[in-house]
Amino acid sequence: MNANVGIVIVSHSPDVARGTADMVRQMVGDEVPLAWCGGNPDGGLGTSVPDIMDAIGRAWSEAGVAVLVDLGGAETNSEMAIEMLDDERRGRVVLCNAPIVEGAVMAATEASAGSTLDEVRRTAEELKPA
Amino acid sequence: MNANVGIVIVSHSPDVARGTADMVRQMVGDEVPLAWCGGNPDGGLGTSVPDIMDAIGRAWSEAGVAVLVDLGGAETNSEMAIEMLDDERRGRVVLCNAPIVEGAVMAATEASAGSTLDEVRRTAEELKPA
Amino acid sequence: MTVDPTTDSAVRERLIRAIAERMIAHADELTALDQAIGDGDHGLNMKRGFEAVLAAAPDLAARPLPAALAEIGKTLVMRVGGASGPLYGTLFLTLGKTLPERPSGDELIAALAAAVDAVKARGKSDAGQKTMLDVLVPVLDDLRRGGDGVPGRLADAAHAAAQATVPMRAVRGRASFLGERSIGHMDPGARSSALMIEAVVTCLEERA
Amino acid sequence: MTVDPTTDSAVRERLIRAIAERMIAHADELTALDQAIGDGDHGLNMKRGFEAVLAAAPDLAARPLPAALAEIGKTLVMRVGGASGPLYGTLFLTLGKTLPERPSGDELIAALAAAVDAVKARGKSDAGQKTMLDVLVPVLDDLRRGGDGVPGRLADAAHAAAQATVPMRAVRGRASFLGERSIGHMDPGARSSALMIEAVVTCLEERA
Ligand SMILES: Nc1ncnc2c1ncn2[C@@H]1O[C@H](COP(=O)(O)OP(=O)(O)O)[C@@H](O)[C@H]1O
Ligand SMILES: Nc1ncnc2c1ncn2[C@@H]1O[C@H](COP(=O)(O)OP(=O)(O)O)[C@@H](O)[C@H]1O
Ligand SMILES: [Mg+2]
Ligand SMILES: [Mg+2]
Ligand SMILES: [Mg+2]
Ligand SMILES: [Mg+2]
Repeated sequence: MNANVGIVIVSHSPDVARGTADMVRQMVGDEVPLAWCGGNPDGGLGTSVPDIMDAIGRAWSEAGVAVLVDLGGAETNSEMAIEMLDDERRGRVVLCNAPIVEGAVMAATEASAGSTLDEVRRTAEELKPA
Repeated sequence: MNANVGIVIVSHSPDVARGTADMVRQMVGDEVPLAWCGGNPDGGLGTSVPDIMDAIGRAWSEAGVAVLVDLGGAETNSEMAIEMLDDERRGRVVLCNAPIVEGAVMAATEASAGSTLDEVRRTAEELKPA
Repeated sequence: MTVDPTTDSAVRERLIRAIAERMIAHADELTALDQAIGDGDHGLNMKRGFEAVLAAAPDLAARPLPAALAEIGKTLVMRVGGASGPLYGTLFLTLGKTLPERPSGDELIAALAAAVDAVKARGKSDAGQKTMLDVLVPVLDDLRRGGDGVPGRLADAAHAAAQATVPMRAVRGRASFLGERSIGHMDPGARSSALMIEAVVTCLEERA
Repeated sequence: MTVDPTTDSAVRERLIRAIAERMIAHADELTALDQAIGDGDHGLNMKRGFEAVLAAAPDLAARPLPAALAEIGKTLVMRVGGASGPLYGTLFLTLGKTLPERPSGDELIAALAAAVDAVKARGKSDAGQKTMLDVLVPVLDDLRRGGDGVPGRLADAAHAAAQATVPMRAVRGRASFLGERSIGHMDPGARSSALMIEAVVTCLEERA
């Protein structure tokens, strides 16, 4: 069991999500539970609530999960997905207000140091829009 | 000839660059010259100066080109690529200090309105790290 | 012939089909609106969601009205794929959670008000921002005012409200990227809301 | 036997090969250092760049020293693929642009100083930030001081300088993501710089 905070990457584009995960993996190796999803339920650009719920499950950590998203719809769908989680998990998932690629790298680097969910979120959000 | 500012997307990951370009295309259609590159000269994660120069050529517009990058190495390589352009083109390419995905969408949307290179850059940089 | 969807599953099924078919029939138009100020997928998104609703229409209609509404909401959340999915999904989910099985007029209004509030919370948005709320909020207000011509009057109010989004500047959703340039186009979500309201009203009136 | 690379193409070729082979031989070590505080590709990057240099060694050596250095710089810029590419590339390009064909000692120092300044400008960085500059800057200072033991002494100075990056906190490049946690590891670019300097010194001394 990995006690580090998990990272979930949610993009409108499956390519962006996969590539971002590759970059994160190269930097932090397997120290951080990591999952990604992207694309609407038909595979086009968009996001999918069940896919997001599933990715959160795959990156699950008792220390919590930080979710990185790209544009508005990904945020709204991720918030919905988080609310639909079990009561017990819901409170341990946070959405980061940070750019997806740069935020994921920052968040994962922070998570790999064993930081708390709140620290991970704050580190990612240092990059948030001015 | 398209008179709108061109957009170049330079990521360590070819997947991120391609997916970002897909998102931009879906939002602005063909109104904006657009090119992407990603990966080191062997195709692994990284960036490549000749690929960046090539992408700038493909997205070339007399109105100039705005370049979006992800992490430090992509920035350094893009600056190098810009310096290696012809004297005549060099002054019309700017690197945006903005997150790659969100910045590219913002920059392209601004460019599609026929804005100047400087306006495009400023719009993308509204998202820059606080 | 009854027109009470709270007691009659056939009426419920007609209503569900009317809404779903309206969305599907107008998919191209909604997509075109979204191409102008968004990413050009609102029609596709609504079609995807409501095709799933349509496929389940008999099953949905077999349930009591609140459960049917909640299930529609869940289907939209799961299937739409755009920001409109959780927004419309939340609207229906909240209606389902709030409506009693045989609501009074006041209870109906209270449930709609709760549902519109839930959409605001979900979208961190409110009327005036060039979204579906610019239809939902004024139509709810009109319903509250009551008097003659309800429900028929509401369809006209909805279309007028959608029309009124044209000069607005978007500050929420994808259209917000356009800033000033979002002005001059109808919001696609406002249009889909107006169509949805019209479908409900027409269906209930036809049988009245 | 001459040891003057400015006049003798065979010396130039030995020198080019010595640098390239040293980088290639230490690729795994450099990658391991970059795994600790970066993205684990510095060895691969240097290997890619210097394999291209090695393949062109006879051609490169056939040119006058400034042209050879500029061409090495261009090859690194084009082939390395990481931040170190334009940084080392700029170092060699600037040496090539600044060195006369038969430089005096002072001209050599001036060219090195110009090259190190160009690296600083390229990286928007300076000594003290846990990068290759933490080797390049003190070694240049040591060379400037002159006196006994140059060039041999410079290799030791370079390794000591690389060692001194261990307690530093990175504020440039990928390692800067790690903040405090970059402390306690040698910077990979500092290590590759020290190895490069050692290769040059050893090659020149061997033949002296
Ligand atoms: N934050 C929000 N609050 C309310 N409505 C919103 C919000 N974001 C988007 N919308 C509505 O959703 C519509 C767009 O839906 P759609 O195109 O399906 O999703 P997406 O924007 O993810 O592509 C908009 O026209 C607007 O009416
Ligand atoms: N801005 C900079 N200024 C000076 N040196 C830098 C800078 N950025 C990175 N470096 C050097 O480059 C080395 C990393 O090179 P490399 O791993 O090949 O590239 P990347 O960081 O793109 O993966 C670092 O160890 C550091 O010495
Ligand atoms: Mg849309
Ligand atoms: Mg969309
Ligand atoms: Mg590296
Ligand atoms: Mg790298």
